[in-house]
Amino acid sequence: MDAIILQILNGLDKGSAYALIALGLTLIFGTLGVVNFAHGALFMIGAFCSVTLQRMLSTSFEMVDETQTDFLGNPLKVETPYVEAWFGPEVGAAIIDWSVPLAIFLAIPVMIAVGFAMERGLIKHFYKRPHADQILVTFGLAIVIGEIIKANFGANPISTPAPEAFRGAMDFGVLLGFEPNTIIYPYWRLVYFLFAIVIIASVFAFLQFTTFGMVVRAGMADRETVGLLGIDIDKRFTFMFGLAAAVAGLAGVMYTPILSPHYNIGMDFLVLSFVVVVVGGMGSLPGAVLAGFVLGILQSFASMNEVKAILPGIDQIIIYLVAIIILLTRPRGLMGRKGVMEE
Amino acid sequence: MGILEVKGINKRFGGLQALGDVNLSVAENTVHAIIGPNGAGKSTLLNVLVGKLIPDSGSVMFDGQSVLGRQPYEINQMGISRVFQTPEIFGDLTVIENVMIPCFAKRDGAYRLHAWENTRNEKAIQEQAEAILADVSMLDKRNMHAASLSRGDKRRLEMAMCLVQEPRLLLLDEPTAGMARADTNNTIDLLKEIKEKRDITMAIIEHDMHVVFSLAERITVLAQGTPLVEETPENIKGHPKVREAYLGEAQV
Amino acid sequence: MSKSTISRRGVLKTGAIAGAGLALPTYLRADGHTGYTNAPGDSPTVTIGFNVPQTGPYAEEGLDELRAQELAVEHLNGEGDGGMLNTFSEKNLDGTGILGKKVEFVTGDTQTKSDVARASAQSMIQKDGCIMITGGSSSGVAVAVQDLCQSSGVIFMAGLTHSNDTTGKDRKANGFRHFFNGFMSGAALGPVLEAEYGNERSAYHLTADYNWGWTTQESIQATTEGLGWQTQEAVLTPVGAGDFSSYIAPVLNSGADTLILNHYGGDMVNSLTQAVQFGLKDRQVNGNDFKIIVPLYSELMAAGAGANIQGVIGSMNWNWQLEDEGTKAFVKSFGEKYGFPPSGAAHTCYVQTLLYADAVTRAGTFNPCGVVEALEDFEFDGMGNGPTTYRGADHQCFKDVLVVKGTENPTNQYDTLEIVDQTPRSQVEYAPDHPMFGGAEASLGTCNPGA
Amino acid sequence: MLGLNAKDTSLFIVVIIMVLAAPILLNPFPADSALAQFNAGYPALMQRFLIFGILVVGFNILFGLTGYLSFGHAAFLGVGSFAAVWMFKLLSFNVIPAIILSIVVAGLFSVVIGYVALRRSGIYFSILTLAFAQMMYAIAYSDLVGKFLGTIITNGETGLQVYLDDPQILAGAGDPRVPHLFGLEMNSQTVWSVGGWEFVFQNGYYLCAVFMIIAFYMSIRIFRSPFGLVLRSIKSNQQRLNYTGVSTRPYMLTAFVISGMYAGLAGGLWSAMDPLTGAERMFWTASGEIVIMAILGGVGTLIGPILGAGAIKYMENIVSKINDNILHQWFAFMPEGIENFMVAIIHPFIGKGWHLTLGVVFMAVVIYLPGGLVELGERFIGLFRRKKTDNAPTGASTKPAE
Repeated sequence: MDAIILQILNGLDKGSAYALIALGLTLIFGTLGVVNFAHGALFMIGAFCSVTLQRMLSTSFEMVDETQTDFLGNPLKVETPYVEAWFGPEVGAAIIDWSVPLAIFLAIPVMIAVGFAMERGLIKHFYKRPHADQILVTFGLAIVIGEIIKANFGANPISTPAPEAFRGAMDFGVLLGFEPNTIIYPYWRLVYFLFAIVIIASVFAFLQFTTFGMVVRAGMADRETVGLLGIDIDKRFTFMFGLAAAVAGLAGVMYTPILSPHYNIGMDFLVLSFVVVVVGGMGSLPGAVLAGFVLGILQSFASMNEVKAILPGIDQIIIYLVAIIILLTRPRGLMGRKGVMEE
Repeated sequence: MGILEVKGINKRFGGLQALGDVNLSVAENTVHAIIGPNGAGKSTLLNVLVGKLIPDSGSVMFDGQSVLGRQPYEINQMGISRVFQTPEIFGDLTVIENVMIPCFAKRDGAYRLHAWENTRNEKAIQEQAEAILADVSMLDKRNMHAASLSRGDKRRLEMAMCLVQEPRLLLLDEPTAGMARADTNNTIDLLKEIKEKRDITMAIIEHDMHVVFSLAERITVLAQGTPLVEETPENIKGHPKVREAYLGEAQV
Repeated sequence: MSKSTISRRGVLKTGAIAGAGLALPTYLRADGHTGYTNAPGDSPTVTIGFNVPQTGPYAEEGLDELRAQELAVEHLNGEGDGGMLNTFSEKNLDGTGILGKKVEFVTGDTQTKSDVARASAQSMIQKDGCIMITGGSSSGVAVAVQDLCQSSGVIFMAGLTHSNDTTGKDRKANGFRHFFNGFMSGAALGPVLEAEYGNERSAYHLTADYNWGWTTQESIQATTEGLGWQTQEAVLTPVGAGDFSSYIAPVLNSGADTLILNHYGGDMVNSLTQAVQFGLKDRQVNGNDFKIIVPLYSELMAAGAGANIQGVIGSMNWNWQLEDEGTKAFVKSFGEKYGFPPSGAAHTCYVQTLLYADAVTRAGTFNPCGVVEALEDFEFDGMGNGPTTYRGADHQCFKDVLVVKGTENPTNQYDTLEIVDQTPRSQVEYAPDHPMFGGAEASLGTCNPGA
Repeated sequence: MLGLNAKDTSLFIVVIIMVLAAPILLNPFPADSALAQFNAGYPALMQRFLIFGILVVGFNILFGLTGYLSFGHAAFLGVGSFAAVWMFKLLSFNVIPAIILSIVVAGLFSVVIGYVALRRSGIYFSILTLAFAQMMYAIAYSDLVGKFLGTIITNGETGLQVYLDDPQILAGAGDPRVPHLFGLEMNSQTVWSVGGWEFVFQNGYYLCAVFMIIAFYMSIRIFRSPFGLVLRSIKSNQQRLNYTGVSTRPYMLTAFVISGMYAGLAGGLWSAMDPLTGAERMFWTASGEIVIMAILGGVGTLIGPILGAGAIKYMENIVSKINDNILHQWFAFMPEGIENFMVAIIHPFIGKGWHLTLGVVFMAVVIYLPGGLVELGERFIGLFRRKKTDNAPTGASTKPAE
């Protein structure tokens, strides 16, 4: 029982990342009708916002300390971050320590700007072109973004720890009446899960309760009719692209303590997130979220030793297996509307 | 006994009765129009005839064989061709290639792995295709890209693609929808010409009364999913039931 | 052609050679008359190939290997301070290249993909005329390139490759490995684990699901079971899984008190980071403090995992903090040239290049069969690992193995690992026909000089 | 000739000449000149030009004609390679049974996968093929089937290779220990030296050349056949085709299987040239590379796939080797400041940065040049011709032929 609860928790956490990426992907597909293979790259840009902020905050000046020597026997150059010099060592260290959550404030403007630039500069020329062309050009873009990241940050994973306060794990089992120490769950993963819920809820609330959101939803349902009403739907859709980019980016920012970012995580997440979108149903926002969590949990269960004992290697292929089964038996996905993308 | 016999077709979508007990008989070598106001079930009926929809009950017999449960390509192979509301052609291919494909389909059936022959060496098919293009006066455009044709020419091309298969029944789904008057008249002339040149049965689903009365020999009026009357055009014009249910309402 | 602005010099040269070519005789040659592949003949230079990952997940390691290899070439050609040439027990290399021929090199990118690595090595052999290939940062690539060098008739001096298979069931006469292997890791860790953690432990393995992971787990498991430890469970994890939480969570209540991560590179960084997040390091099980072990460490992984490696034990081939003369000389040349200490991957590639040069010199020929003979059962010292033997039976180097631990209180950014112990060579030796190394069937074959 | 019209015949002859004379054409620079690094005429690379050429020519029959974008085509390449190496292990190093089996096995796999994946179209088809390929990759990479059966099938990440103790039941005592065609060793070669030039003629390359020529000829035949016409009409308007009496699915499946068998042939040849095969050539990015090759060369054209495969493999093997030292040599004639500036500008795009070049070029092609290199060539020729006609005072009709 405790093992199952643990795996559900793990699945929810993995699922939050999938759901956030798939949510953005679906927003883009639903509003703009564009299949964005560069969405994983947006997640990665978000993750590297964390790295960038961490580096910015750690920017240091050098002082030669004659009393110590470096590895070659020369006097040691001691590096002191500017923030520690300005705010005192303790406050400065705390600021650096909190660089991942702080990176949210960097990521939001950066991601919206990236989203705008992508939509205005590239995607808008592809609205009328076939889905295959959209896949191809965004696939090319994903390669380019990955390479730029690599040129600047190298190929190695970069350690971006969570703030000290969240580094431990909590005894989740006690809350449910288990023995102490049976269900341990890292604080940061709980933070991530709650963060994902907040973001998902905000996106839905935004679409549900603002006029802007209503227009966008109407546009998703029937673009032409809304266009006939004299509403400039294009401008709003550009903004939606920025929003989708920001959602993916925030998912990336907060995921860095769980997964040290490197230049290829965009591609790693890309295939997965597409599977999630397809399983959820192309163009269905609740479907994307549901499928994200369902696949996360399924993947966690498939990794259990008891399951792997019966079907070795099932954890490696479960996602694809589910995608194939869903596509064949229910092509519109869990919650997709009939007819979308069925061609 | 008509070539197409529709008996007791019912089709529901959720709570909506789209077709209710539809009976229809299309006699060979006639032009039979099916008219009715919007939402009368015309498109649903057409989709049943071409195999896209399966009715809840009833039967559709074409020349003594049931078409229900068959794929569109099988129904075509039985001898039913279809013209769409907006012309459906192969935009990326040339005009002559557009017409050759139905020729191959007619000759080779639904599938044949003829991957080794050269299309250019298929003289018989070429001649057939050229002949039909000449019939619709498009021979001079034979090497044009189909996508670059005018809308009227696209319609002609689509007709040619259907006619070249020498179908025993040609289904036309609002062939003049959205057309300017001049184009509509051209289409009517084209259809008349076709009718004069060959023995063919046509079933036209149409909104435009001008087209219907110019072409049809028999007319079935559909309202709320049920056939109201079936008559000759002359009798339809003055028919009180039709006036009440359809013409009066539509102010035509 | 004459309008080309790419390189005037090149054009001039091309023109001159083209002119000369008209006067030269034309001849056809089938291979088989030169004695061996890419024989340098009377050319004043000899070319070797540095085939390392420059893109892909191990690019950083590859680039560090490349730095060390370039340094080795400098030293062979008599530039720089000579590095380990001064501490090497053999004194045949005098800075005049190899056998009087200046050493030139070409580089290639393996992308850590066997197919690409083989394509790159083929280009080095067929196009650039390389006589030896060295480098690489994964066992799959090492096995693939070694096989290629065997069939092409050149020498392969493996870079970082830790799988038993490289000198086990996939051993080849033309291939040599200086780096240690999974079995040696296990054997070296044994005494330290016993001393630090006792004999009553229960281990839980997470193993990357590919050949290196399998052989490493097998080796470590044999060692720990030899100590009396139980093996609670051994779970295979997909390579590049990213989130290992669903594999780590079951460890919590499995009753195991030791987690062994048979992961490398990004997988290790992620699984270790996540294991620490799950509080494993702070746990108490069966009255023991929970411990994590990483069989194979590298400096770059240590940097990626940050503070999470503190106190975590693992093994290494070599570390720049060693105190012997060879290490000091190498760290000095490397550090002065590049500004930071070399990694273990860099060290093994540097040493391999020098060892090759020395073997050629002793053999008096570049002929691979001569080199193989010179390297087999060759004993040397002064290369940072103490007295070392290249065993003739499987072309594996035998030397002391380092056991290291993540530094608890790092003093600078390179101070990530500290040396716990140096397990003597006698402890890590095994028979060439050991079952983990392909058993009796494993065979080097015969050396292939190619053409 | 051979059932081709004049235009296709001349294209075919050009391809034959290019393929047969490649060892000379691709080595335009003398072996010890500064430009020799741009030579691509060494056997390993030329083999790959042809192997990937065959692969992409086959992929083009699927994607180019029908428009169905498979993102998992590399799986068939991998399956073919594994089949061939197994033939080497079990029978002998003779390449003929190996290549035959790799075509057959890849064909069987594509029948099964195609049958399932073709139940959907558009992006769903792409995702289905991607999912299948990734599953096959995972199975091969960790040798899940082998583990299940308690034996070795793919030998995991290290790759499958031939060992001295493999059965090789058909191998004679005197047979070469490398892949051979009835005793003719694939890797033996003849070097022709003319002045500073060295041209290498290798047996293996010419085996690939024969298959390339056959594969290309078959591709022309398919393109020009009624079957090819139907495939093109699937891309154009599947609905119309259905109502024209054509059952699209068997046509699609045939195209899928043909293109899978091309991939199997490529895989078999690859193993015949280089008898060690691993799972990584099945990874989805490898499939993406096939797509890139097809697009770059000109999708739906006859010659495009060969050009695309050649361009990518050239970049991968030649451009990736240009490093900063070489750049400095090129710009050595400039003042030092400008030299360093030029090197700094070009640096990110060459050597280890060649993937960036690839991404940028690929995007540019998708955006500006949907017809790829073939379209570029046509435009170039068109430009040339128009200038000519503009100059011509008679002003003959400039209306294009089609």
